[in-house]
Amino acid sequence: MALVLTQDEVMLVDAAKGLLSREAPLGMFRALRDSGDPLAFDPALHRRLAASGFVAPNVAEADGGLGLGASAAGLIMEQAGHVLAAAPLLSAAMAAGLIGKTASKAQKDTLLPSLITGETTIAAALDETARHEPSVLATKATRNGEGWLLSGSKTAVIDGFGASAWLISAEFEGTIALFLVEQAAAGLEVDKVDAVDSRNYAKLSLKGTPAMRLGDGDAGPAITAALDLGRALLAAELLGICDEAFDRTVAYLKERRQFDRVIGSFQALQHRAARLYARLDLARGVVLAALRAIDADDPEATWLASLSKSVMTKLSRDLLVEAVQMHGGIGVTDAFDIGLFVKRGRAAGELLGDDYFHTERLARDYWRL
Amino acid sequence: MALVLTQDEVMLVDAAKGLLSREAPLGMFRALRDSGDPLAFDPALHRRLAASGFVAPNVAEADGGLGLGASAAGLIMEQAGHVLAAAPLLSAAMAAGLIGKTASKAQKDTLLPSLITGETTIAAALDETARHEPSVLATKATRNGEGWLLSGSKTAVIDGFGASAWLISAEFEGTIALFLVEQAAAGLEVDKVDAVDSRNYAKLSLKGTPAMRLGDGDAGPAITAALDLGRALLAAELLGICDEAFDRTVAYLKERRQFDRVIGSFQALQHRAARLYARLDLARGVVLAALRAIDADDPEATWLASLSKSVMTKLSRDLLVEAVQMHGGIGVTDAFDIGLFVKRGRAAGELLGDDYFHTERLARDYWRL
Amino acid sequence: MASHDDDLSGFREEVRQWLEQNCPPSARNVPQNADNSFWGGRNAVHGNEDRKLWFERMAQRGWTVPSWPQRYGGGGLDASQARILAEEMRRIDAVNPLQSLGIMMLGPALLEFGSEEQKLEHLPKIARGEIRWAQGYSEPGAGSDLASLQTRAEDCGDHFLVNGQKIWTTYGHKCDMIFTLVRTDPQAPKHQGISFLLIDMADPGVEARPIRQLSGNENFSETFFTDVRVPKANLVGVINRGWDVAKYLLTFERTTMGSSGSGAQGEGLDQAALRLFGREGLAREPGLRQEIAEVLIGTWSARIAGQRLFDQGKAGAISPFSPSVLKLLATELDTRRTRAMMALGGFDHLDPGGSAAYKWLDAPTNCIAGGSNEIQLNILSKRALGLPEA
Amino acid sequence: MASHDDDLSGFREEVRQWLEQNCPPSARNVPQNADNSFWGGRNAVHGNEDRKLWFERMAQRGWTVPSWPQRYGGGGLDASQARILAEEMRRIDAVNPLQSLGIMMLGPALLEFGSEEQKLEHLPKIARGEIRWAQGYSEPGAGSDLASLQTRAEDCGDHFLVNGQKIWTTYGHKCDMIFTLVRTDPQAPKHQGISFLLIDMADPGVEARPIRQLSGNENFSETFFTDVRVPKANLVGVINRGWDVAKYLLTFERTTMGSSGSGAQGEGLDQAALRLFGREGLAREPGLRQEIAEVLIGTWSARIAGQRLFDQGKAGAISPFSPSVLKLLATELDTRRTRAMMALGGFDHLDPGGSAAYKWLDAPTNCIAGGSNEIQLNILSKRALGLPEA
Repeated sequence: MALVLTQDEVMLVDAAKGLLSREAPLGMFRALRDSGDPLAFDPALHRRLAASGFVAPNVAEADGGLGLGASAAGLIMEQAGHVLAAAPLLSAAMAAGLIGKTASKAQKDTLLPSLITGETTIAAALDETARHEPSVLATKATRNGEGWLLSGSKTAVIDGFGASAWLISAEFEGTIALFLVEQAAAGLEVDKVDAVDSRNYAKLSLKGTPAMRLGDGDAGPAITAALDLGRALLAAELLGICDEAFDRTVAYLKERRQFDRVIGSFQALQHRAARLYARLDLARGVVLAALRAIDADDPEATWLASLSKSVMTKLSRDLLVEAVQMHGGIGVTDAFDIGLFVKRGRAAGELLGDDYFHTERLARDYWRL
Repeated sequence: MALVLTQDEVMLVDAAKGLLSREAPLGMFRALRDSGDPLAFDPALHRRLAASGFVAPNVAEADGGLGLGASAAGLIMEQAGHVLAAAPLLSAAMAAGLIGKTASKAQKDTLLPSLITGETTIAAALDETARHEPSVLATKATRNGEGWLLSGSKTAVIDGFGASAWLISAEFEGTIALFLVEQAAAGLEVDKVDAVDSRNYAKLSLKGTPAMRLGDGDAGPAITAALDLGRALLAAELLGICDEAFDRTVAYLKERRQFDRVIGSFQALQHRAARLYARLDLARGVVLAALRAIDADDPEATWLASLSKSVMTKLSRDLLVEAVQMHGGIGVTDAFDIGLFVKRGRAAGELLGDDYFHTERLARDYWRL
Repeated sequence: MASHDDDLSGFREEVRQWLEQNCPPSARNVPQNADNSFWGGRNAVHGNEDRKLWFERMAQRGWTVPSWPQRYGGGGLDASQARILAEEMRRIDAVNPLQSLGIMMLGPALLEFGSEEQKLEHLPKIARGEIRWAQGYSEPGAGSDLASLQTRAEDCGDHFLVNGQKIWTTYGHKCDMIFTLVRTDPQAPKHQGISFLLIDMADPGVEARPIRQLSGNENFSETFFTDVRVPKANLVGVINRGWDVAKYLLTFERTTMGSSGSGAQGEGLDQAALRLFGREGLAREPGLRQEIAEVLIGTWSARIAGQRLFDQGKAGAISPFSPSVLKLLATELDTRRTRAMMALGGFDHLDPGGSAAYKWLDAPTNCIAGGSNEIQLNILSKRALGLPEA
Repeated sequence: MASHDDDLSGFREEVRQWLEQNCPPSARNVPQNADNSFWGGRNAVHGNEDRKLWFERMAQRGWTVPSWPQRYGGGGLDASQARILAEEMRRIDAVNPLQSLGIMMLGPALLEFGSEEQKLEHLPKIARGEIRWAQGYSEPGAGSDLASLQTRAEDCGDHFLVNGQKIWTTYGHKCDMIFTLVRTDPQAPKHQGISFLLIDMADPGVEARPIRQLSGNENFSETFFTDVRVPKANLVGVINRGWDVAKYLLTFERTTMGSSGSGAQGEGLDQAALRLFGREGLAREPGLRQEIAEVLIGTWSARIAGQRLFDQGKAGAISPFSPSVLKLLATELDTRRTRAMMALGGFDHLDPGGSAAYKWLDAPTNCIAGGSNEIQLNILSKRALGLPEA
């Protein structure tokens, strides 16, 4: 598909922007953060987003969803990035992807409807190392009559605290399988993890925890696809974060006066801002290309997902440092909003692999190392 | 020793600067290049430099030299960098180091006096790979009665074309040994290699070539020391090249007018120039520290040599690109001198290992990988 | 939609067959660089007879300039068709039949600003490779500040009398005619006294002297005008409004420079890394390997940007700042790519006759030409971001 | 030479013995950071009894300020002796007995610009940790453009009446007195109407409100002055010539910031890489490994620069631009180092209570404080390079 937005997509973006700016302005996130709410998101907001079709829009029409794919999910994430909306959108889209690709019809019918309405939240628990490295999989599944038992631990579980259920990767008799663990499951310990971006993360500990297996084949490809979806969505969110931080910075450059001039008239700052503009412009195409490729089941999708995550992680790191620097002293105060973007940008860059990880993934894949 | 120049060193620098600017102004190098002279340096200039004590000043006093060490050799190289003086100073200093550390008294007495006077030139032939990697040593030595025969090949031999003799590393019965091969030796083929910097380089091919062994022990440490000396001296030359290219660029910024202003009044260019100034200032200390450490037989010398080569290669690459860019169109013409610095800078950066090589060498050494 | 797509697939089939039959083997798999290109002109030199035939067949169909109107010697193709032709040519690695600044630069300017007479006079000659055009913009004192140019065209009734000097005239010493910016009103504010004039380089008083670059190449000339008489008919657009034409053309030039960098010609850095290092060697030098990987990431990103620009073009949604963005990033990336290629080959790549050194020495030129990258940054900060003058 | 060296080695021996006997174990191997430091002041808090004893013993010898004259409470050491003391303290990892802006900033200013009365009044109290000093420079509208400050001190005969607001007062809410720049002549050109004034923060009308930073720390305050009466004796240097004092002090601040970054406090990036990755892991992520190696190269280079600065100082050959160079490079390097440390720990280092996140969030502050890095670049381009104003 073309690397421009369709009419439908433009309308979707407008709708998302409108709803988010009304229902989830930046101040809401700050208030949520300051409240110390352990859930770190507002379930009511999540349901309102769901009511507009913004939660897991990638569920296939055949499975009762909107079938709008990764592109729609990404465009919504991008808008969420602008206001730092704290809602479990990423986990919902990843769960939708995992369930869609692995689950039986009956399982889909049980899980997807309430996911789409925002009544339930399902978190993917795939990581076991502090630095993202999905090839590490020590969690094991064993048969237990008709069911399964899981043992192991997971970290960096996005939206994982207080979730209704978790999708957990585990090794079963030499293949990678995917399991669903419910909230009340025995032997399950869920620990909330604090992070600089004040979002919802958990670590899981599983000790003979009863689980339901999704589907029955090798879940490896579905997990890779879900990770790639998550990466492209995080890239889209980072794009929104960077756009917003950049726009705020340019506005500040036009307003702040020093040496009897607005500081935006200083050419050294102008050229630095112009470079960021150019890199943002390039990155915008990369993110859209990744989303499009996922929707087209393009074999290059996995490669483009890494490219988008690599490019956006690096750009966000550089851009957000510049945003702080150009704001000067005010930029490093907690009271000023730019720091909230810096913190979320760092975390979103880290999750599911940073630029170092993805550059290396691209290099290994490209050179078949 | 302190990281400031001594009174004697200040006088040495002044003398070198004076002689070089009189006897080897930049135009001389250009004329030499345009003449296509295969030797690529002027033996008469080399002997004049020698007459002032500028050739191999690192030969020990006990061996009939000035005993001024790497520091003096480096300060002279730095001044040579300013005018791109094409003289076999680097090879002479490296040969002096190798001979000084390995040769017998008799060998020293034969080789060093004419090296110091510039009557002979002796080139170190240590590299066998296009990208510097001294651990690769395929050249082999075998006994031949009282003497030795060498077989193998060498590349990137600095000042190697038309040299009086070559110092050649070879493996002999499991140890690394150093040999001297004379100009007329049988089975020796010396090919001149053209390079962008129009300096003197050769490739050697050895097929049962008679050679004299220097000393009789393991020459490995002496070779590493000579490479480190060469690296620090190249770093010093790069410092001179960068200083000169930078000064010319700053002068051009003050002179060239566009948009009714001298372009040096544009803040974007000012800040870029200021960054280069800062990096040059830092690098100056690093280069001097490496030279001082070599002279002090400091165990950190090898490490500081790599640091200086890494820092200067990277800085020269960035600085020389900026020098061209700030000169605009005139900067990319062959008729304008800045390009001569660009070409020599590239070659000097490449020789004996670039920043990638040395960063990796530092990392492996530091982390004991 | 479907029926247009059907048309297109029919068109593709037709193009494919025609190319199979008409593109001779020796016009395929030719490294596409300036030296191998056919540039046309009064002293045209063809690579060989087959390539001459290939050029003539393509010119016959108007496919040297596929999207120009047929009445001006073009192929009359729409954007989708032109793209298919380009794709099919790339598929069989057919050499570009005709390369020229006439096609890339002057043609678009005449189509936008020229009179019907001028179009009929000049465009077919460009399409048929009869005239090789040079571009005369920069002057020794007018580089980044192009509008400060001083070459003067004096109104002498039926002709202009031109005096002055241009520099950085691409292949000026090999060209037949030159489109220039000249000052026609020295009193007016500097952007408002400039006109766009076509000058025959065979006319008395025109002299082009080649400039030798760092790479040893002579891709540019200095061009001197001494009392050159230029017919009034050679004025393109409105007198004293030549800056409008120049701005339009500079955008074209940027787009071209922005896209040429993204697909490196010849062996890519990626392949060279494998050839020179091997798979194991890539692990031995992590720093250089990372640099190469980052250059590849830049290259892929730039390719996507090219695709996006094409899609935006089809959708009529091109940002006016894309040319500056692409020119800036692509030329810098190219510099970085050629540097990495130099490092990869170590001592061997210092060879001044080799392609690595050649490309490395030529790369900085594009960061300066076509409006220096500082000018692009000025454009972006002033126009895209609205940041104020000092 | 030899006899001076002998003296020094005797001094070193003496220092070593004294430290062995007088530095209690719990004053050793203490991570040297702001929280662990003893800052003195009217509400001084010691880490523990041993460290209190250590401070008192050092203050007794004047070694809280080893190179100040003894008559002002200092140790009277020359540069070589002071360096030996510092080396010996480092050898046994002794904690700094007293940290303060009085030592780092005000002391040098008073030694240079203060009257004998002012020196005798204030320096001993600094040396003995009795008064904790704050620095009041920046204002909300006067950051990079410091000289545009608006806090006003009106001459009221025997005292000044001060009104205005300062911001970025380091630990202002924990300090006893503040040295400030105030405007004493609103009519004069902006650099010429500023004076350097000492104000007691316990005086009526002074209020300091802490500012919360990104890291959650409160290292700074806003400081408000409302009709504060300040004795004339508290004016340092000449009235309306306070800018000279400010410039002198800013240079000190830069040097301090330039050297503090080069020796990272706590576990180094290099060690963390080994601990978190292991030797094998370093090969698995070449990009991050290369970044760490480059940061290490920067760190080593900065350390050498510190050594060089010291040697230049001894030789009386310090470049006036070194403070700007070091401030610029060290603070940027610090930002880069903390970013690499964040990446190294991945998800675990996102912990807002951990030292990695804390340092990462604090690092940008130093690129802005002490004259933003843009101001340093201006200084270098204008003064070191002589590039002209626009």
